[in-house]
Amino acid sequence: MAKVLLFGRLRDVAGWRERLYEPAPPTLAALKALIVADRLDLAAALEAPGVQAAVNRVLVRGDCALGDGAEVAFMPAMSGG
Amino acid sequence: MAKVLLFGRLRDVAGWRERLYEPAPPTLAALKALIVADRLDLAAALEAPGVQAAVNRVLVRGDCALGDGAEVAFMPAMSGG
Amino acid sequence: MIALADRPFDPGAELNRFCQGRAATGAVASFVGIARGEAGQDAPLELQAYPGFTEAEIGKIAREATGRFALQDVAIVHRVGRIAAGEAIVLVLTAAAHRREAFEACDYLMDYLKTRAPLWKKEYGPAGARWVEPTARDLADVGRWGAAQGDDPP
Amino acid sequence: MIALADRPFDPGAELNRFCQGRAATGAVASFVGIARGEAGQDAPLELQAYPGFTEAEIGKIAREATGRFALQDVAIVHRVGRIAAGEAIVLVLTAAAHRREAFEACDYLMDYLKTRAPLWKKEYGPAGARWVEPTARDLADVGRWGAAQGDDPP
Repeated sequence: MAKVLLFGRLRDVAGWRERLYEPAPPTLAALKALIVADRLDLAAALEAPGVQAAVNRVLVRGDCALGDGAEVAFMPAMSGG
Repeated sequence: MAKVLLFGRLRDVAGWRERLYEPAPPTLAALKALIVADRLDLAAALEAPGVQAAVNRVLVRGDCALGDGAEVAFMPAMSGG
Repeated sequence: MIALADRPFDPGAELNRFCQGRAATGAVASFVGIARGEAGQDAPLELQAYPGFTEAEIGKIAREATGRFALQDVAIVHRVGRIAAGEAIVLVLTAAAHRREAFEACDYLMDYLKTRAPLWKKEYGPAGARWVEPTARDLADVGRWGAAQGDDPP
Repeated sequence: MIALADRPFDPGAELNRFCQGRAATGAVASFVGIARGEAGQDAPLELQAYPGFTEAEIGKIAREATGRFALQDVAIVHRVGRIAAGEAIVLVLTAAAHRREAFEACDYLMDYLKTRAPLWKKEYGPAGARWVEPTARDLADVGRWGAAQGDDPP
Protein backbone atom coordinates (compact mmCIF):
# COMPACT_ATOMS: atom_id res chain seq x y z
CA MET A 1 0.00 0.00 0.00
CA ALA A 2 1.16 3.56 -0.78
CA LYS A 3 -0.50 6.67 0.62
CA VAL A 4 -0.51 9.72 -1.67
CA LEU A 5 -1.00 13.28 -0.39
CA LEU A 6 -1.57 16.30 -2.60
CA PHE A 7 -1.18 19.95 -1.61
CA GLY A 8 -2.09 23.39 -2.92
CA ARG A 9 -3.25 23.62 -6.50
CA LEU A 10 -2.62 19.89 -7.07
CA ARG A 11 -5.38 19.15 -4.57
CA ASP A 12 -7.77 21.44 -6.45
CA VAL A 13 -6.90 19.97 -9.85
CA ALA A 14 -7.19 16.37 -8.65
CA GLY A 15 -10.32 16.90 -6.61
CA TRP A 16 -8.86 14.85 -3.75
CA ARG A 17 -6.23 15.30 -1.06
CA GLU A 18 -5.35 11.75 -0.01
CA ARG A 19 -5.58 8.34 -1.66
CA LEU A 20 -4.37 4.84 -0.94
CA TYR A 21 -2.91 2.69 -3.75
CA GLU A 22 -2.97 -1.04 -3.12
CA PRO A 23 -0.52 -2.63 -3.68
CA ALA A 24 2.22 0.03 -3.64
CA PRO A 25 3.73 0.47 -7.10
CA PRO A 26 7.44 -0.39 -7.17
CA THR A 27 8.69 3.11 -7.95
CA LEU A 28 7.70 6.76 -7.68
CA ALA A 29 7.46 6.95 -11.49
CA ALA A 30 5.09 3.97 -11.56
CA LEU A 31 2.97 5.55 -8.86
CA LYS A 32 2.81 8.83 -10.79
CA ALA A 33 1.72 6.98 -13.93
CA LEU A 34 -1.05 5.33 -11.96
CA ILE A 35 -2.24 8.61 -10.44
CA VAL A 36 -2.47 10.45 -13.75
CA ALA A 37 -3.68 7.46 -15.78
CA ASP A 38 -6.81 9.05 -17.21
CA ARG A 39 -6.21 12.59 -15.97
CA LEU A 40 -4.38 14.78 -18.51
CA ASP A 41 -5.01 17.90 -16.39
CA LEU A 42 -3.47 16.28 -13.32
CA ALA A 43 -0.54 14.95 -15.36
CA ALA A 44 0.24 18.49 -16.53
CA ALA A 45 -0.10 19.90 -13.00
CA LEU A 46 2.23 17.23 -11.58
CA GLU A 47 4.86 18.04 -14.20
CA ALA A 48 4.58 21.81 -13.72
CA PRO A 49 7.77 23.70 -12.75
CA GLY A 50 8.34 23.77 -9.03
CA VAL A 51 6.46 20.58 -8.13
CA GLN A 52 8.45 18.49 -5.64
CA ALA A 53 7.87 15.01 -4.27
CA ALA A 54 8.58 13.72 -0.78
CA VAL A 55 8.69 10.03 0.07
CA ASN A 56 8.26 9.28 3.73
CA ARG A 57 8.75 13.00 4.40
CA VAL A 58 12.09 13.23 2.60
CA LEU A 59 12.37 15.31 -0.57
CA VAL A 60 13.18 13.16 -3.59
CA ARG A 61 14.57 14.18 -6.95
CA GLY A 62 13.98 11.95 -9.96
CA ASP A 63 12.72 8.44 -9.40
CA CYS A 64 13.08 6.16 -6.39
CA ALA A 65 11.86 2.78 -5.15
CA LEU A 66 8.76 2.69 -2.95
CA GLY A 67 8.45 0.33 -0.02
CA ASP A 68 5.16 -0.99 1.24
CA GLY A 69 3.46 1.65 3.39
CA ALA A 70 5.26 4.54 1.68
CA GLU A 71 3.78 8.01 2.17
CA VAL A 72 4.23 10.06 -0.99
CA ALA A 73 3.49 13.79 -1.10
CA PHE A 74 3.33 15.94 -4.23
CA MET A 75 3.93 19.59 -3.44
CA PRO A 76 3.67 22.57 -5.81
CA ALA A 77 5.67 25.80 -5.36
CA MET A 78 5.67 26.74 -1.69
CA SER A 79 4.67 30.09 -0.24
CA GLY A 80 3.99 30.80 3.39
CA GLY A 81 4.34 33.92 5.52
CA MET B 1 16.81 84.49 34.31
CA ALA B 2 18.27 81.46 32.52
CA LYS B 3 17.53 77.87 33.47
CA VAL B 4 20.37 75.39 33.00
CA LEU B 5 19.82 71.63 32.74
CA LEU B 6 22.58 69.03 32.81
CA PHE B 7 22.33 65.41 31.67
CA GLY B 8 24.29 62.21 31.96
CA ARG B 9 27.86 62.44 33.23
CA LEU B 10 27.66 66.26 33.35
CA ARG B 11 25.05 65.92 36.08
CA ASP B 12 27.35 63.61 38.04
CA VAL B 13 30.38 65.86 37.63
CA ALA B 14 28.51 69.05 38.58
CA GLY B 15 26.58 67.50 41.44
CA TRP B 16 23.37 69.21 40.31
CA ARG B 17 20.85 68.78 37.51
CA GLU B 18 19.11 72.14 37.26
CA ARG B 19 20.06 75.71 38.23
CA LEU B 20 18.67 79.18 37.70
CA TYR B 21 21.01 82.05 36.80
CA GLU B 22 19.65 85.55 37.55
CA PRO B 23 19.92 87.68 35.49
CA ALA B 24 20.40 85.64 32.29
CA PRO B 25 23.89 86.16 30.86
CA PRO B 26 23.77 87.76 27.39
CA THR B 27 25.24 84.78 25.53
CA LEU B 28 25.69 81.04 25.77
CA ALA B 29 29.46 81.55 26.13
CA ALA B 30 28.95 83.96 29.04
CA LEU B 31 26.59 81.48 30.71
CA LYS B 32 29.15 78.69 30.31
CA ALA B 33 31.84 80.85 31.87
CA LEU B 34 29.57 81.50 34.83
CA ILE B 35 28.74 77.81 35.27
CA VAL B 36 32.34 76.64 35.30
CA ALA B 37 33.75 79.68 37.17
CA ASP B 38 35.47 77.79 39.98
CA ARG B 39 34.95 74.27 38.64
CA LEU B 40 37.87 73.02 36.54
CA ASP B 41 36.40 69.49 36.46
CA LEU B 42 33.07 70.75 35.12
CA ALA B 43 34.82 73.02 32.61
CA ALA B 44 36.66 70.00 31.21
CA ALA B 45 33.48 67.91 31.13
CA LEU B 46 31.55 70.63 29.29
CA GLU B 47 34.29 70.90 26.66
CA ALA B 48 34.58 67.13 26.19
CA PRO B 49 34.01 65.76 22.67
CA GLY B 50 30.39 65.08 21.94
CA VAL B 51 28.86 67.59 24.35
CA GLN B 52 26.02 69.50 22.70
CA ALA B 53 23.99 72.47 23.88
CA ALA B 54 20.32 73.17 23.28
CA VAL B 55 18.76 76.58 23.84
CA ASN B 56 15.01 76.51 24.26
CA ARG B 57 15.11 72.91 23.03
CA VAL B 58 16.91 73.70 19.78
CA LEU B 59 20.44 72.36 19.24
CA VAL B 60 22.97 75.17 18.99
CA ARG B 61 26.50 75.13 17.56
CA GLY B 62 28.98 77.75 18.71
CA ASP B 63 27.71 80.75 20.59
CA CYS B 64 24.32 82.43 20.56
CA ALA B 65 22.44 85.17 22.34
CA LEU B 66 20.25 84.23 25.30
CA GLY B 67 16.92 85.90 25.95
CA ASP B 68 15.42 86.23 29.40
CA GLY B 69 13.82 82.96 30.45
CA ALA B 70 16.07 80.86 28.21
CA GLU B 71 16.26 77.12 28.95
CA VAL B 72 19.78 75.88 28.25
CA ALA B 73 20.63 72.18 28.27
CA PHE B 74 24.11 70.68 28.13
CA MET B 75 24.07 67.14 26.82
CA PRO B 76 26.97 64.69 26.60
CA ALA B 77 27.19 61.90 24.01
CA MET B 78 23.81 60.27 23.66
CA SER B 79 23.03 56.59 23.91
CA GLY B 80 19.59 55.07 24.28
CA GLY B 81 18.14 51.75 23.24
CA MET C 1 9.43 26.56 19.33
CA ILE C 2 7.87 25.87 15.93
CA ALA C 3 4.08 25.68 15.89
CA LEU C 4 1.24 25.57 13.41
CA ALA C 5 -1.95 27.19 14.71
CA ASP C 6 -5.32 26.34 13.22
CA ARG C 7 -7.01 29.20 15.10
CA PRO C 8 -6.12 32.86 15.67
CA PHE C 9 -3.16 33.21 18.02
CA ASP C 10 -1.97 36.10 20.19
CA PRO C 11 1.33 37.61 18.95
CA GLY C 12 1.64 39.86 22.00
CA ALA C 13 1.32 36.96 24.42
CA GLU C 14 3.91 35.01 22.41
CA LEU C 15 6.28 38.00 22.43
CA ASN C 16 5.98 38.41 26.19
CA ARG C 17 6.49 34.70 26.82
CA PHE C 18 9.56 34.79 24.54
CA CYS C 19 11.01 37.81 26.39
CA GLN C 20 10.57 36.20 29.82
CA GLY C 21 13.77 35.42 31.66
CA ARG C 22 15.96 36.97 28.98
CA ALA C 23 18.28 38.95 31.27
CA ALA C 24 21.21 37.50 29.30
CA THR C 25 19.81 38.31 25.88
CA GLY C 26 19.70 41.98 25.04
CA ALA C 27 17.88 41.87 21.71
CA VAL C 28 14.56 40.40 20.54
CA ALA C 29 13.38 41.07 17.00
CA SER C 30 10.00 40.01 15.72
CA PHE C 31 7.89 40.01 12.62
CA VAL C 32 4.12 39.69 12.33
CA GLY C 33 2.54 39.09 8.93
CA ILE C 34 -1.09 40.18 8.82
CA ALA C 35 -3.78 39.00 6.40
CA ARG C 36 -4.71 41.89 4.15
CA GLY C 37 -8.27 42.43 2.97
CA GLU C 38 -11.37 44.50 3.30
CA ALA C 39 -12.97 44.56 6.72
CA GLY C 40 -16.05 42.34 6.67
CA GLN C 41 -14.79 40.40 3.67
CA ASP C 42 -14.89 36.62 3.89
CA ALA C 43 -11.60 35.14 5.11
CA PRO C 44 -9.25 36.23 2.31
CA LEU C 45 -6.57 33.58 2.85
CA GLU C 46 -6.23 29.85 3.21
CA LEU C 47 -2.98 28.27 4.33
CA GLN C 48 -2.25 24.58 3.88
CA ALA C 49 0.53 22.71 5.62
CA TYR C 50 1.80 19.12 5.54
CA PRO C 51 1.46 18.42 9.26
CA GLY C 52 4.64 17.04 10.76
CA PHE C 53 6.72 17.63 7.64
CA THR C 54 6.09 21.39 7.64
CA GLU C 55 7.16 21.86 11.27
CA ALA C 56 10.17 19.61 10.74
CA GLU C 57 11.35 21.55 7.67
CA ILE C 58 10.84 24.93 9.37
CA GLY C 59 12.70 23.55 12.39
CA LYS C 60 15.68 22.68 10.17
CA ILE C 61 15.94 26.27 8.95
CA ALA C 62 15.44 27.62 12.44
CA ARG C 63 18.43 25.54 13.57
CA GLU C 64 20.46 26.73 10.59
CA ALA C 65 19.60 30.35 11.42
CA THR C 66 20.52 29.74 15.06
CA GLY C 67 24.04 28.80 14.03
CA ARG C 68 24.40 31.37 11.29
CA PHE C 69 23.29 34.33 13.42
CA ALA C 70 24.42 33.13 16.86
CA LEU C 71 20.85 33.17 18.11
CA GLN C 72 19.99 32.41 21.70
CA ASP C 73 16.47 31.39 20.77
CA VAL C 74 13.95 31.41 17.95
CA ALA C 75 10.19 30.86 17.81
CA ILE C 76 7.87 30.63 14.82
CA VAL C 77 4.09 30.39 14.87
CA HIS C 78 2.30 29.97 11.54
CA ARG C 79 -1.45 29.95 11.01
CA VAL C 80 -3.05 27.29 8.85
CA GLY C 81 -6.62 27.07 7.54
CA ARG C 82 -8.84 30.02 6.65
CA ILE C 83 -7.58 33.36 7.90
CA ALA C 84 -9.67 36.52 8.25
CA ALA C 85 -8.51 40.01 7.23
CA GLY C 86 -6.44 41.59 9.98
CA GLU C 87 -5.50 38.29 11.64
CA ALA C 88 -1.86 37.34 12.14
CA ILE C 89 -0.61 34.80 9.58
CA VAL C 90 2.86 34.34 10.96
CA LEU C 91 5.00 35.41 13.91
CA VAL C 92 8.79 35.07 13.92
CA LEU C 93 10.77 35.83 17.10
CA THR C 94 14.56 35.87 17.39
CA ALA C 95 16.73 36.48 20.46
CA ALA C 96 20.42 37.42 20.27
CA ALA C 97 23.06 39.29 22.20
CA HIS C 98 23.13 42.07 19.60
CA ARG C 99 20.33 43.66 17.61
CA ARG C 100 21.95 43.22 14.17
CA GLU C 101 21.90 39.41 14.45
CA ALA C 102 18.35 39.40 15.80
CA PHE C 103 17.10 41.56 12.91
CA GLU C 104 18.96 39.64 10.22
CA ALA C 105 17.82 36.26 11.49
CA CYS C 106 14.20 37.41 11.57
CA ASP C 107 14.51 38.76 8.02
CA TYR C 108 16.21 35.53 6.87
CA LEU C 109 13.52 33.33 8.37
CA MET C 110 10.74 35.36 6.76
CA ASP C 111 12.44 35.13 3.35
CA TYR C 112 12.60 31.38 3.84
CA LEU C 113 8.98 31.06 4.91
CA LYS C 114 7.85 33.07 1.87
CA THR C 115 9.62 30.86 -0.65
CA ARG C 116 10.72 27.46 0.66
CA ALA C 117 8.69 26.38 3.67
CA PRO C 118 6.15 23.63 2.93
CA LEU C 119 3.13 25.92 3.06
CA TRP C 120 0.59 26.70 0.37
CA LYS C 121 -1.41 29.90 0.31
CA LYS C 122 -4.64 30.59 -1.53
CA GLU C 123 -6.01 34.10 -1.86
CA TYR C 124 -9.75 34.63 -2.13
CA GLY C 125 -10.74 37.86 -3.84
CA PRO C 126 -13.72 39.31 -5.70
CA ALA C 127 -12.34 37.80 -8.93
CA GLY C 128 -12.10 34.31 -7.44
CA ALA C 129 -9.38 32.32 -5.72
CA ARG C 130 -5.77 31.82 -6.76
CA TRP C 131 -2.77 29.95 -5.37
CA VAL C 132 0.03 32.30 -4.46
CA GLU C 133 3.55 31.62 -5.66
CA PRO C 134 6.68 33.46 -4.50
CA THR C 135 6.98 36.83 -6.24
CA ALA C 136 10.08 38.01 -8.10
CA ARG C 137 10.76 40.19 -5.05
CA ASP C 138 10.44 37.20 -2.69
CA LEU C 139 12.92 35.24 -4.81
CA ALA C 140 15.33 38.19 -4.95
CA ASP C 141 15.01 38.58 -1.18
CA VAL C 142 15.80 34.95 -0.44
CA GLY C 143 18.65 35.06 -2.96
CA ARG C 144 20.47 37.62 -0.79
CA TRP C 145 21.43 34.92 1.68
CA GLY C 146 23.36 32.67 -0.71
CA ALA C 147 22.81 28.99 -1.31
CA ALA C 148 22.98 27.88 2.31
CA GLN C 149 19.29 28.18 2.92
CA GLY C 150 17.76 24.74 2.73
CA ASP C 151 17.41 23.02 -0.61
CA ASP C 152 17.93 24.75 -3.91
CA PRO C 153 14.75 26.22 -5.25
CA PRO C 154 13.12 23.74 -7.60
CA MET D 1 3.17 57.16 19.10
CA ILE D 2 6.34 58.16 20.91
CA ALA D 3 6.34 57.60 24.66
CA LEU D 4 8.75 57.61 27.58
CA ALA D 5 7.77 55.17 30.34
CA ASP D 6 9.06 55.59 33.87
CA ARG D 7 7.77 52.16 34.89
CA PRO D 8 7.95 48.71 33.29
CA PHE D 9 5.73 48.51 30.22
CA ASP D 10 4.17 45.55 28.40
CA PRO D 11 5.70 45.00 24.93
CA GLY D 12 3.14 42.31 24.04
CA ALA D 13 0.19 44.56 24.81
CA GLU D 14 1.80 47.35 22.75
CA LEU D 15 2.39 44.93 19.85
CA ASN D 16 -1.22 43.74 19.89
CA ARG D 17 -2.56 47.29 20.08
CA PHE D 18 -0.29 48.26 17.17
CA CYS D 19 -1.51 45.30 15.07
CA GLN D 20 -5.19 46.09 15.67
CA GLY D 21 -7.16 47.12 12.58
CA ARG D 22 -4.20 46.57 10.27
CA ALA D 23 -6.05 44.69 7.52
CA ALA D 24 -4.40 47.05 5.01
CA THR D 25 -0.88 46.67 6.36
CA GLY D 26 0.67 43.28 5.81
CA ALA D 27 3.90 43.66 7.76
CA VAL D 28 4.73 44.64 11.34
CA ALA D 29 8.34 44.45 12.53
CA SER D 30 9.37 45.05 16.10
CA PHE D 31 12.40 45.22 18.31
CA VAL D 32 12.61 44.83 22.07
CA GLY D 33 15.81 45.76 23.88
CA ILE D 34 16.13 44.00 27.23
CA ALA D 35 18.26 45.07 30.20
CA ARG D 36 21.05 42.55 30.65
CA GLY D 37 22.27 41.55 34.06
CA GLU D 38 22.37 38.85 36.67
CA ALA D 39 19.00 37.80 38.06
CA GLY D 40 18.60 39.32 41.52
CA GLN D 41 21.17 42.03 40.81
CA ASP D 42 20.20 45.60 41.63
CA ALA D 43 18.73 47.44 38.66
CA PRO D 44 21.69 47.41 36.25
CA LEU D 45 20.64 50.39 34.12
CA GLU D 46 19.55 53.97 34.51
CA LEU D 47 18.16 55.92 31.58
CA GLN D 48 17.87 59.69 31.60
CA ALA D 49 15.81 61.71 29.15
CA TYR D 50 15.17 65.42 28.62
CA PRO D 51 11.38 65.32 28.92
CA GLY D 52 9.66 67.01 26.01
CA PHE D 53 12.86 67.43 24.00
CA THR D 54 13.58 63.69 23.89
CA GLU D 55 10.13 62.77 22.61
CA ALA D 56 10.22 65.64 20.09
CA GLU D 57 13.62 64.58 18.71
CA ILE D 58 12.61 60.92 18.47
CA GLY D 59 9.40 62.05 16.79
CA LYS D 60 11.40 63.88 14.11
CA ILE D 61 13.32 60.73 13.24
CA ALA D 62 10.15 58.65 13.30
CA ARG D 63 8.66 61.04 10.72
CA GLU D 64 11.83 60.88 8.63
CA ALA D 65 11.72 57.07 8.75
CA THR D 66 8.04 57.13 7.80
CA GLY D 67 8.88 58.94 4.57
CA ARG D 68 12.06 57.06 3.83
CA PHE D 69 10.56 53.59 4.26
CA ALA D 70 6.95 54.30 3.24
CA LEU D 71 5.72 53.31 6.69
CA GLN D 72 2.05 53.18 7.52
CA ASP D 73 2.75 53.64 11.21
CA VAL D 74 5.50 53.68 13.80
CA ALA D 75 5.51 53.47 17.60
CA ILE D 76 8.38 53.80 20.04
CA VAL D 77 8.28 53.26 23.79
CA HIS D 78 11.45 53.96 25.78
CA ARG D 79 11.95 53.33 29.47
CA VAL D 80 13.55 55.98 31.66
CA GLY D 81 14.75 55.75 35.26
CA ARG D 82 16.20 52.64 36.90
CA ILE D 83 15.64 49.42 34.96
CA ALA D 84 15.92 45.91 36.37
CA ALA D 85 17.62 42.99 34.60
CA GLY D 86 15.23 41.35 32.16
CA GLU D 87 12.96 44.38 31.80
CA ALA D 88 12.29 45.94 28.40
CA ILE D 89 14.31 49.12 27.77
CA VAL D 90 12.89 49.98 24.40
CA LEU D 91 10.22 48.83 21.96
CA VAL D 92 10.15 49.90 18.31
CA LEU D 93 7.20 48.94 16.09
CA THR D 94 6.93 49.61 12.36
CA ALA D 95 4.06 48.87 9.97
CA ALA D 96 4.45 48.73 6.20
CA ALA D 97 2.92 47.09 3.16
CA HIS D 98 6.03 44.92 2.65
CA ARG D 99 8.28 43.24 5.19
CA ARG D 100 11.56 44.65 3.84
CA GLU D 101 10.54 48.25 4.61
CA ALA D 102 9.19 47.28 8.03
CA PHE D 103 12.47 45.52 8.96
CA GLU D 104 14.73 48.25 7.62
CA ALA D 105 12.81 51.04 9.33
CA CYS D 106 12.94 49.19 12.65
CA ASP D 107 16.68 48.63 12.25
CA TYR D 108 17.20 52.30 11.26
CA LEU D 109 15.27 53.59 14.25
CA MET D 110 17.24 51.39 16.67
CA ASP D 111 20.54 52.60 15.19
CA TYR D 112 19.33 56.16 15.73
CA LEU D 113 18.20 55.53 19.30
CA LYS D 114 21.57 53.96 20.15
CA THR D 115 23.62 56.92 18.95
CA ARG D 116 21.64 60.14 18.48
CA ALA D 117 18.48 60.21 20.54
CA PRO D 118 18.66 62.48 23.62
CA LEU D 119 18.97 59.65 26.10
CA TRP D 120 21.76 58.90 28.57
CA LYS D 121 22.42 55.44 29.88
CA LYS D 122 24.35 54.50 33.00
CA GLU D 123 25.36 50.91 33.68
CA TYR D 124 25.74 49.71 37.24
CA GLY D 125 28.04 46.74 37.66
CA PRO D 126 30.11 45.09 40.36
CA ALA D 127 32.99 47.45 39.45
CA GLY D 128 30.85 50.55 39.83
CA ALA D 129 28.78 52.69 37.47
CA ARG D 130 29.70 54.10 34.09
CA TRP D 131 27.99 56.23 31.45
CA VAL D 132 27.57 54.34 28.21
CA GLU D 133 28.63 55.94 24.95
CA PRO D 134 27.87 54.57 21.50
CA THR D 135 30.24 51.73 20.61
CA ALA D 136 32.30 51.58 17.43
CA ARG D 137 29.76 49.05 16.21
CA ASP D 138 26.85 51.37 16.99
CA LEU D 139 28.54 54.16 15.04
CA ALA D 140 29.28 51.86 12.11
CA ASP D 141 25.66 50.68 12.17
CA VAL D 142 24.21 54.17 12.07
CA GLY D 143 26.72 55.13 9.36
CA ARG D 144 25.10 52.61 7.00
CA TRP D 145 22.15 54.92 6.49
CA GLY D 146 24.03 57.94 5.12
CA ALA D 147 23.90 61.50 6.41
CA ALA D 148 20.13 61.89 6.29
CA GLN D 149 19.60 60.72 9.84
CA GLY D 150 19.14 63.77 12.04
CA ASP D 151 22.11 65.98 12.83
CA ASP D 152 25.69 65.06 12.17
CA PRO D 153 27.25 63.29 15.07
CA PRO D 154 28.98 65.83 17.28
